[in-house]
Amino acid sequence: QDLERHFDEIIARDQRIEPRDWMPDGYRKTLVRQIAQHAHSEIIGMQPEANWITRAPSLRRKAILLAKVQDEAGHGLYLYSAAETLGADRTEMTEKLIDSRQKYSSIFNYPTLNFADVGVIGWLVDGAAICNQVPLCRSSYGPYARGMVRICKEESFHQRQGYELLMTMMRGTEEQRQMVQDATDRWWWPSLMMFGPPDHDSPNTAQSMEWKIKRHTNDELRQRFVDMTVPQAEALGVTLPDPELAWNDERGHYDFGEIDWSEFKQVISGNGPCNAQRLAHRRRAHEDGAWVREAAAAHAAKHSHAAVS
Amino acid sequence: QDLERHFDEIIARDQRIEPRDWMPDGYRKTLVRQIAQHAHSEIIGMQPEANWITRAPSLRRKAILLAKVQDEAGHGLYLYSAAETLGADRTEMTEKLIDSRQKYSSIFNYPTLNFADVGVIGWLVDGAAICNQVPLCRSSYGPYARGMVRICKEESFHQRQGYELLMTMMRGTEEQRQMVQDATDRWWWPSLMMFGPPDHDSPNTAQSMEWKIKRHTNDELRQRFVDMTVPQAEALGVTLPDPELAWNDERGHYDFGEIDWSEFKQVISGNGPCNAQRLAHRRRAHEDGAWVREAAAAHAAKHSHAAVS
Amino acid sequence: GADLAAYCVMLGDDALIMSHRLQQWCTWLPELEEEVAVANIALDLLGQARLLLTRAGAADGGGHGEDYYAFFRPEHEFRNVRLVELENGDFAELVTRLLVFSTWRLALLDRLRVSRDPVLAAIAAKGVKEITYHRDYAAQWTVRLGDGTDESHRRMRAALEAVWPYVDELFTAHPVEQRLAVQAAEGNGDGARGGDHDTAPAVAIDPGTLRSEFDDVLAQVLKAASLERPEVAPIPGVAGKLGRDGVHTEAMGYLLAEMQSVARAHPEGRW
Amino acid sequence: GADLAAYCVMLGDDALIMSHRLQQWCTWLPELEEEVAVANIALDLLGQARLLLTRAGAADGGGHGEDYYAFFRPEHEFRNVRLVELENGDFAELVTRLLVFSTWRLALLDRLRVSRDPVLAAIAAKGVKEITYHRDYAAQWTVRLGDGTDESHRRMRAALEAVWPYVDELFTAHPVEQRLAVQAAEGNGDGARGGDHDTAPAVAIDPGTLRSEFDDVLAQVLKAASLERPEVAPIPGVAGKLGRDGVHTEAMGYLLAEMQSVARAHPEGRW
Repeated sequence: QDLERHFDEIIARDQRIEPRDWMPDGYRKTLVRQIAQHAHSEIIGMQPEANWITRAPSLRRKAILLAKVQDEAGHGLYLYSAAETLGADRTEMTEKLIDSRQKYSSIFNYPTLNFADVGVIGWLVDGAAICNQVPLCRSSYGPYARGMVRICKEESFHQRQGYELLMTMMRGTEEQRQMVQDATDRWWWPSLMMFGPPDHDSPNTAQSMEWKIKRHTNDELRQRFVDMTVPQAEALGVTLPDPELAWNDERGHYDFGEIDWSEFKQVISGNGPCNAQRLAHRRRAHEDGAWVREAAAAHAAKHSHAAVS
Repeated sequence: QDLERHFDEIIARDQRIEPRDWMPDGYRKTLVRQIAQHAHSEIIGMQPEANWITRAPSLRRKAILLAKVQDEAGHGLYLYSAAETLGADRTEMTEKLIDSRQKYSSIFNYPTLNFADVGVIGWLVDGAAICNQVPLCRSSYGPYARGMVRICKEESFHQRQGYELLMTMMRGTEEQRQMVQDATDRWWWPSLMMFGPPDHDSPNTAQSMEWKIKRHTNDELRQRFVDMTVPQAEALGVTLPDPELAWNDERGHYDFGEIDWSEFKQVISGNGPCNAQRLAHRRRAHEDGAWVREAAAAHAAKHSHAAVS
Repeated sequence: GADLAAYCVMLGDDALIMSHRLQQWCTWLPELEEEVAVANIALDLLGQARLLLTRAGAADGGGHGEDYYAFFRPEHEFRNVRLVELENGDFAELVTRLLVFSTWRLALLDRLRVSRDPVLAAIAAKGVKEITYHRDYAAQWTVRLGDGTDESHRRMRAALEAVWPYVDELFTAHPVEQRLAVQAAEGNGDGARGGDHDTAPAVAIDPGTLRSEFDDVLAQVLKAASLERPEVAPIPGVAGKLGRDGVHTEAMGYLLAEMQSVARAHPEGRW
Repeated sequence: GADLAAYCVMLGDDALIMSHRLQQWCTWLPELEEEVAVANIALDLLGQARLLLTRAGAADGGGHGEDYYAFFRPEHEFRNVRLVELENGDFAELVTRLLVFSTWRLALLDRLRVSRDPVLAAIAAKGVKEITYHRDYAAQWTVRLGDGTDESHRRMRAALEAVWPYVDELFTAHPVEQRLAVQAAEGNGDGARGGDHDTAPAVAIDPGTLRSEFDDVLAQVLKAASLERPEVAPIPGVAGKLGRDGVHTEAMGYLLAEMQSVARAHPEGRW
């Protein structure tokens, strides 16, 4: 109870919980789940973008894209490490991912169908991720909060690069402008779904906010994203695929149309356009690599024996 | 000895030996080896051409090419059947092929590097094959001779189609003309090597001619091919890559330069540009298909049991 | 008009892309007999694609030939169902996909033989003979593999699970199909409700009407093969858009990059 | 001049195509650490390719930028060695190919740091640091896998047998390389035979001079990995023509079709 009071005080004072500190089981479990999901999202999120590395139409864009996908692998590593400070095991988390026992962000269950998707993912998907993640830099759990600082910095960079690609394409040919519009049409609604279900349908939000794992509700963050994005779309010259999108002077926010929550639930529950493909890909990569990991372990074991003897 | 005299008489009278007839062991072995090699050549020969089916630049050419490769599979089937009339077994022959215990025509150990290769293979490689094979229609072994009649007919058709493709390409862009010339440069000398070593270096020719398995020497056939092809190259507008090529009024034939027999020997002995690739491809296809063949056999066995009981 | 052209493109693209996936099997099949048979099926489908895309060009009036459609369209203008573009798997996957595809297409072409468009009707009549053979070929192998070894049975089950999520899309009518499927009745029904006119043929078929025939055939074949229809959810499109809308899978871009590479490198070329 | 441009294209294409094959590994590697490392190597090589192709464009004087070289040349104008274009195998093949490639390229770039072309010298100096890391990475994995499990040892042996036939080509000088490697001595040697002038640097390196260093490094690494140098014959070119002459393997056409597909679909595009 002393421990629990100490924990509560740290939270109340907006200080950080560190790995060695006592924490309630629920806090630990919630965090492990959240960080693991976040790590998985980085790893699965590599796939839709990596899909275009070999076909990037300029060497500069190829380098930018490759570096971005590499950063995502780095973020995954970071986040798995942060989860490990809470007692989770990377191999186990990977197995939970490929057995569908842990989730990843649903946004990556949509296909990338033209090169503008790379830019739109940077603009909208990374943009939404940043809205979600900036508050996490003040998460009460130290390793996660520090990881998020670095991750957010890199994601802002990716977002600007994505937007810049789209700007460039909009100054190109008519076909290129159509590619940007087409990609925007496909990614807009799924991006809004990235903030999760509406508040009235989000049971875990209250506890997470109390623990200061989460700082804003889903709907607050979603509104922030819409308000930020609409002027960017105008500057770009694309139309967001929502006829109800309009500035509301009274609210001081943009109104927007109803999200198709049935689609959201389908994708979350495994029936999106690419769920099966993404998991099969990750599973196959993991299985194909088993002999390599075994060999590395065997070599390390021999080596440490040799060092001891 | 009666049997042997009977056999010799049939050969002398230019009649056909049939599967049920007695024949000397050497005759049988020589024929099996030759027919198996011929069958293997059809099968391996599918690879360099199939390499361009999915990339053929017009649907008409795609259909022509696909039909041609299909014909080659058909020829392979035919020839394996002819070998089976001599007691050989198709599975065994396939295993001998992928274990490098039986050969196939060396010409297929060169890569196909642009779409004009498809035309040049038709023109030169099929052209040379026809020169080699037309006399085989009079082979003393009946099933082989009859098979060759059909095969030669189809190959002439392929040769005309190849030549027609080249003619069309030569009327196209400058780049297309360069493709045709480039392909001609690469395939000319290997085509001349298709007739085998020079007569003074071809130990089996005498016996094969005596048995009327073979009707002309390698050098005779090679000269016939050169004489036939030079005017075709002129009509096409390509240069054959041999500065010594010139009409010899005295001989009534074209003279041509020295073939690089060291290259020939290298390719024959397994060290051509694609030997390893072609065999690995065939081996993998055979191994990948093992479970299918086993399943078909198991199903057939169940089915025949059911019919009996 | 434009609808007829779009419809011919849909059926033509189905055949073209399915043929491409079969072409890729060439030299990789388990037996020479299969090399001959699969090449034959690929050739038949390629032939259907050529006739349909040529018809599309004529109906469209834009003067485009078959090669324009195959080699110079971007991905989002391809209107094939997603089933045909999926990456190749093992031989069980080939057999399963071919069984599904040819059962569906046979039901479709069979009804199109009386299409009000006489060219389409003729193409369908020719196609029915071909696809009947394709379906028999696939059905025979389904039975052999389903009722072969444990290994082949396991592979057939996996193949069914991989292919089945793309089956529902085959029976989802695109607005073009819907319009062409009813237009005859409307066009002819004007005041004339007599027996003959009621059965006047339409240009196209609503694929939804083919489902029960498809289900019956599949049930029969799967039963003979000791296989079961898998319980898997259909794979949705993106915001409801499917292959017929030009929204494909990530496999499609690579397929087209390969198929179009030579033609596009030489846009002025003659072949 | 033209020779310098051609030489930069050769070294640039080696890096570009090797990078492409490593890019294809992205999302398929056995561990996240390897995802980061291999992407890093692919990025380094891509960077080298960009500098070299840009230098080629400047030396050539034709006004071509790096993207022209990558996306708008036909296959026979690519001058990379065939080693880098081969289709990817398993992770052992990646490690083996990278070990061979980086050992060779490190020896090359190390000497090119004093190239008479100052741009090339600067590119080489930067590259040496990068490739040193690549070689270490590959060597470490060679040892781990060679001296890991029976399975990994077997795979490393198979990989060595697959890669080794393309090693000789790395040390075969193309006429352009020969000319640029001696030109300095000739250019400066005119009447002046003093110590300084004899060691005046050339623009290029005759790759034949790198063989013994390569053999030494490989011998050392393979020994530590309990592996042996395989006894396999080199794979010849066509009529003596190799990758440096623009004569490639059948894998190259597919690689370029994919790499160039988007750029060529939008020749007027801005990216």
